[in-house]
Amino acid sequence: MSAFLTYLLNGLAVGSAIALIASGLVVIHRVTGVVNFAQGMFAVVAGLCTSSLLGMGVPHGVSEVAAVLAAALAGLLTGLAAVGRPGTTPLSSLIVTLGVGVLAYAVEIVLWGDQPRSAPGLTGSVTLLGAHIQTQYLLVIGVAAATFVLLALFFGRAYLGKALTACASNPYAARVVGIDTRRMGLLAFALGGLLGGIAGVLVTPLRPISFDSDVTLIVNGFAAAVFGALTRPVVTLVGALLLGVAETMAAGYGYGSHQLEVALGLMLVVMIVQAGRRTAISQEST
Amino acid sequence: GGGGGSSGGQSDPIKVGLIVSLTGNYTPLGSEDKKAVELAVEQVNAQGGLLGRKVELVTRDDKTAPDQGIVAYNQIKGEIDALIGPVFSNSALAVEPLAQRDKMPYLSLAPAQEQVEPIKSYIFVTPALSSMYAERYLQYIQAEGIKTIAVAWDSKSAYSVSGHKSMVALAPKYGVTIAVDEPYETTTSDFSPVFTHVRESKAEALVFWGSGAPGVTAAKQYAASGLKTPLFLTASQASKLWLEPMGAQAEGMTVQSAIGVVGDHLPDGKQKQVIDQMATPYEQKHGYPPPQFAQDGYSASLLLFEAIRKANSTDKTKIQQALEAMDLITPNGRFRYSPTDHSGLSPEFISVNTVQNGQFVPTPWAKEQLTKTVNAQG
Amino acid sequence: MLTVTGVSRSFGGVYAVRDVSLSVADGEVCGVIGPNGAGKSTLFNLITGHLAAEHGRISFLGQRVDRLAPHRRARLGMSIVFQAARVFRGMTVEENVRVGAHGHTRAGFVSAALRLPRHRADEREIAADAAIALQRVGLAEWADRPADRLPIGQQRALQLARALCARPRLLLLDEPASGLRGEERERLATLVEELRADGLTILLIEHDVAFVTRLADRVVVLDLGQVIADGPPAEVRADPLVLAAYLGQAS
Amino acid sequence: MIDVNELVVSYGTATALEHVTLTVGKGEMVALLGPNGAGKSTLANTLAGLLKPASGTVRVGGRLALIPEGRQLFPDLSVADNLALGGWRSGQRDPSLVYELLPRLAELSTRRAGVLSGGEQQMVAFGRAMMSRPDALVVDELSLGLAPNVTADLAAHLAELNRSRGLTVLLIEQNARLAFDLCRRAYVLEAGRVVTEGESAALADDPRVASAYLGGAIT
Amino acid sequence: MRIRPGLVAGLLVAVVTLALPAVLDDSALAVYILLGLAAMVTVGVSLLMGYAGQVSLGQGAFYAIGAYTAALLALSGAPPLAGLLAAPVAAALSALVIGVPLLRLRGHHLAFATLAMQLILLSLAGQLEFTGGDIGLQGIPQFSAGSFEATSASVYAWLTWAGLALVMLVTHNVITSRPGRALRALATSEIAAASSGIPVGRYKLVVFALSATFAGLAGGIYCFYTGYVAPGSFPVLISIQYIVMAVVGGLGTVWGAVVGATAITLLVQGLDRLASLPGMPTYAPSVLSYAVYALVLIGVVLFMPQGLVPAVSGRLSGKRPGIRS
Ligand SMILES: Nc1ncnc2c1ncn2[C@@H]1O[C@H](COP(=O)(O)OP(=O)(O)OP(=O)(O)O)[C@@H](O)[C@H]1O
Ligand SMILES: Nc1ncnc2c1ncn2[C@@H]1O[C@H](COP(=O)(O)OP(=O)(O)OP(=O)(O)O)[C@@H](O)[C@H]1O
Ligand SMILES: [Mg+2]
Ligand SMILES: [Mg+2]
Repeated sequence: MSAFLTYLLNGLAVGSAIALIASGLVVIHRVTGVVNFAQGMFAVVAGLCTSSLLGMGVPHGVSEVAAVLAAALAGLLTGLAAVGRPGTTPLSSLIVTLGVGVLAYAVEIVLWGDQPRSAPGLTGSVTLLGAHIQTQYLLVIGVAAATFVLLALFFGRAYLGKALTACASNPYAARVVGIDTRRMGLLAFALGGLLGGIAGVLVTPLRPISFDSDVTLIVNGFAAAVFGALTRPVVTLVGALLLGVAETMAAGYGYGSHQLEVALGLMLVVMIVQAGRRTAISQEST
Repeated sequence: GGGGGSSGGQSDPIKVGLIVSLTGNYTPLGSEDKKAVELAVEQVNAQGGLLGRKVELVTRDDKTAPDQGIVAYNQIKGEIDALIGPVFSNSALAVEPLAQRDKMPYLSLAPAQEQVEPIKSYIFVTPALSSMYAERYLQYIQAEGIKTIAVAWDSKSAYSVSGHKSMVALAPKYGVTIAVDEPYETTTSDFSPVFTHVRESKAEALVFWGSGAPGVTAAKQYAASGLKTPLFLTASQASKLWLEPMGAQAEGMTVQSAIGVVGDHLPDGKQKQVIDQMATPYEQKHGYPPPQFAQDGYSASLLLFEAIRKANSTDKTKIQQALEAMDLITPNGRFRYSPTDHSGLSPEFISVNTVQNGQFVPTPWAKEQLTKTVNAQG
Repeated sequence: MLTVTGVSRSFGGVYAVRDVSLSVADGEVCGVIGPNGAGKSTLFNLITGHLAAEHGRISFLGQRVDRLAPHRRARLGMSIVFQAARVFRGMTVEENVRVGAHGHTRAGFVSAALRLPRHRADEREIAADAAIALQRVGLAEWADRPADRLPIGQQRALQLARALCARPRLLLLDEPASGLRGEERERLATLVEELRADGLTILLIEHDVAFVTRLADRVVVLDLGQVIADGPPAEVRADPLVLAAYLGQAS
Repeated sequence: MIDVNELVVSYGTATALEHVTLTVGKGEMVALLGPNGAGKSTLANTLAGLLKPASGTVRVGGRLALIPEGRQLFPDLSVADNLALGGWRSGQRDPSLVYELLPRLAELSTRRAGVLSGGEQQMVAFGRAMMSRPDALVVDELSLGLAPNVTADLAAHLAELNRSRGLTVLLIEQNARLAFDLCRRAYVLEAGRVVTEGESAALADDPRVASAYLGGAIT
Repeated sequence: MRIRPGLVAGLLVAVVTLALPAVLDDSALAVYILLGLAAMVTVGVSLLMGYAGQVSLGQGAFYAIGAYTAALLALSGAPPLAGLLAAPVAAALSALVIGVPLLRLRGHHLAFATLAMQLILLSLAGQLEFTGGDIGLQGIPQFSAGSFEATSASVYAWLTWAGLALVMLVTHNVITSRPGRALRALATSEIAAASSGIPVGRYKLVVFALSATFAGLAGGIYCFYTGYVAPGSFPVLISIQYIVMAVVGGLGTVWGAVVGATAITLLVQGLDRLASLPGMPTYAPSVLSYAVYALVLIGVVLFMPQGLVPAVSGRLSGKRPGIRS
């Protein structure tokens, strides 16, 4: 029983980290319609920044905040390239974000080298009802929960959140009512960068980060975000937690070498079942 | 096609090919290899080169992809006299049949067992094979009086898969039982299932096979988990890449390494001298001690240079013959290639260390063993 | 020709179409009118199979079709012109119309890839059909334009041409005259009359009551998903229920 | 209020408007007629600043709202949100005035706009434009897809706003009779050029105009 | 059929491509072959994405299935020709089986599903005994047909480019016909397509299988050319690369796929040459190849959003894209 609880808690933590990566994807897609393949890069930039800043003796807190801001800046720059030019289609923008991700490799290697780096976080672990969980994990869960509550409120309730959503829902109509879709797109990218940065700062103490860690980060994040149709924060969170728990449960009950298959397979099955319920006409409504 | 120009005038440089991963997943490994081989070439040229000729390096990137390894090989095979080949096992395995067909002396930086099973006459391996690391750990475990162990291994890494396989095969020989046999994946970010299973078992030690990120992730989570069973890590963790992120949490953990990593702790002698010959300038140049991959690259260079010297020619067949008769001390230990042994090393050149004050320090048992080894080679 | 019996469909608990029955005779032009949101387009989607009915049955040409996929119903001879212009982007006007002929031709991937005689024969037939259809709706000189760049009015005409190219038995027109002006409307009305003369059965949704009155043999009025009147146009136009729910004092 | 002078607009190499000159005075209601493809929507989009003129000038005084062709709602947002976003420029967030005018929308307020019926969408598009409290309104098809009684209500509402608040209106409308009833003046656009302009009454008597726009089945 | 300048240009290109293997050296041939193989897969991606509107982020999986099929057959003693022919068939059959559940998904969901499919497939190949695990399959014999054995790279070059020509011809014939129009139609509106009598589900499945066939054929040739097949040969990034190639060349044109594959491959190889020149700083290879590659990619996509082929042919004929939609 305590083993089950351990897997469950740790799975939730893994899922929370995935959810944080996914949140940025969701924000950017929801506003611009672009799948941002540079999302993992934001986390990498933040992770590498914290590691450097902490290494230089900058205190905790300051380092992390600075790193997150650096990631937000990276987000803004990515946005400028991806949606800054009028008339760029979402598919073109997607390829541009791929390109930006690769360009970032070059910059990161010049600045930080090609070797992985890590950063200290919260140490030790706690025992809840006989289940062991790292303290840093609790932080990840807490931040993810707070982030998603805020996101859900922002997009569900706030006027600005709705205006942002409108931009991707119908860009032409957004311009008709006077929304500056380009500015909103940039805002979304900056926000995406910020969220990616938060993910990076929290994850770097758990696993070393190198310039190309973005690939592993984004695969899970993408899975969760797609689960939420790249627009729905809460469903994304559910997807991410499902993914995380499936992975630890698979390992816990003897399928350690099939974690990936089990977790991705589960996502696929759920998506396919859901798809069977939707009619084409409701998806194509104009 | 094919056929190479090993000819060329006596004053032309000797051309050594180097194919490593400079982009893609294996960049951190390939770039270390490249630095080390460049250092070795620099040193040999400073001493007047080989056979009175300069040595020139022709480097290509395999982009951590087998087909790009082939492209790279096809690009340079016409101009080079010998090749130091990919660190990415899959690239190495893709290039080796071509090198063998072209009779190209080939020193591999990849540790995959399959390269020497069966032996291909022109293909030689420089890193210690994972089976040797497995055997060395079992020797240590037996010496420590441990009877039951747990093994965790990365099911997505060829290195760790074959290390695990050897360990399972050799365990009975050393009177060791494997109580927990736990696969995980390279992308695994949470090891609590492994630790939970170990905690519930009678295992007296946890041997962890893996390289790169999982090595750090798992060791950190181990430190946080409060698990009492000692953690044994393999040689992939024996570098600053692992030490730095671990920080103080690494203290007291057991980590294997090639002999070169613990040069400071060796008695004076030929072995120590060779290690310093590389480690000192390398550290001066790059600011950190050479990691394992760098030592592989350097050892491969030394082996190749020695073979060319012995062959007294850049004739490929002669180089191959010289390699098969090789007996040379390198930072990786003493290589004795023979027609039936193209890996050349043996488990004696592997150290078992604990981390003390951020340093790898051989255990008393290892120190004793290594001293024996080193003294035996004079 | 078409019999709809007790068909219902709800969205999130609200019925868009509720227990609707109607039948259309061979060669008849049947108008469907009703307030916005009455369920007219939903009814068309139920008939053509883009939405599944929750209750009731639909028969077409004496065969039950309510379990058939939309493309099967299309192949039986139903063609629909949607309310929203759904033209195929990235294709020319002529190619759009050719797609309409899909149902009554057979050349598949293999014949196409190998350019077998079957492919050639089909293409000839399709080209001829498409040319006639384009001619009928007056789009002949637009044939080579990219379809998505057409002004809205032409896009609707294009949809009609595509539907005609399918050689339908039953044509469902959802507000075909919307966005058309006097002359253009007149041309459409004439076309519908011609089609009826050719023996085509037509179901016609339209808010232009005069247009419906002129063309329809019979008018069905929907309100809140239910049939509130069914009869000859003149009779329906005088129905007080219809006046209250739909026409207002305007007419 | 709306001043268009020698306007040229093109899509790539295809010119959609050629030297169009047109004015709508403050508080005036003017109709714009023309066959399919004449360039009416192009003009509307240019007035709203969504297309750039190739040459010529467009001047608009005050806030302009557009009811675009094809409704162009935010399909993933609720009706209420669609309306609220109409107030992006004006700062008005409360759609209750629109609900008063179009009670059907109040019933639908939580529904996703993308699943509404065609006429319901047109109502939202109208309401959304009204939310910006415009000084000038460009309507690209008012009656499109609307039931006769709804069309009549909206037309009356426009006339009322014009009278009470001096709302300026440029009306593109398929139903020429309705347009002439509502507007004092009208322009006729054909193939990107203004071919006729004048008082509605005079135009309605012009046999060419009458046959093209008033003829046929329209009551 | 009218004689069009495109046809003449096509013939010219065909002559040049066939002549090239005879004059290229081994190192250039290697690039030429891999380029042709990439183009072959990309034509399939372009057909699937550019015409039928279905995204696959897992096309590498079918490349792998083709390669493994041919390799396993050849290693088990079957004649290599049989292996080569079986490769596209196996890829197509797998696509049919996998496609039934997967193609119920649309858009990003489908993109993810195909990506996941490739990850799962690679993971299985890396663990199963008969696929050689992570190390893969070695010692695959040279390609041969009857008494003819392919010993030189130029034979593989001809094989590749003949395969590519076939793939392009089939694609061209399909898209300019009844089924092709149906595919292009369902890309815009499945509803309107179904209303025209198109069995949307079946057509999606067939085009998925067709694109897999192309990838499978490429995989078959690849396996004989390299003589070695492993999960590491088919990383997920390769699938993304195909999409990049298709987009850079121009979606929705058959030539776009080939031009895109050529442009990207030559760019990457050129940068590699440049970066590994002696005297470059240690980080030159990675930094230079990442940076320049990225900048060129971004530049092309931003300034020629329709892709190279449409941009060039559009410039020639003076057409330009519109503003709305
Ligand atoms: N997919 C859907 N989900 C939820 N509600 C829907 C959906 N489709 C239609 N509705 C609702 O069903 C009702 C009937 O819609 P329908 O489109 O059939 O009306 P209509 O009679 O065609 O109206 P109009 O004349 O305005 O086109 C409307 O209130 C509409 O909002
Ligand atoms: N995005 C576009 N790209 C290229 N040409 C276009 C585009 N949009 C419109 N056109 C062309 O511009 C011309 C004017 O079109 P516009 O939509 O303004 O006509 P309209 O008068 O509004 O017609 P309708 O009555 O059908 O709405 C037409 O010839 C049309 O083909
Ligand atoms: Mg309707
Ligand atoms: Mg218009």
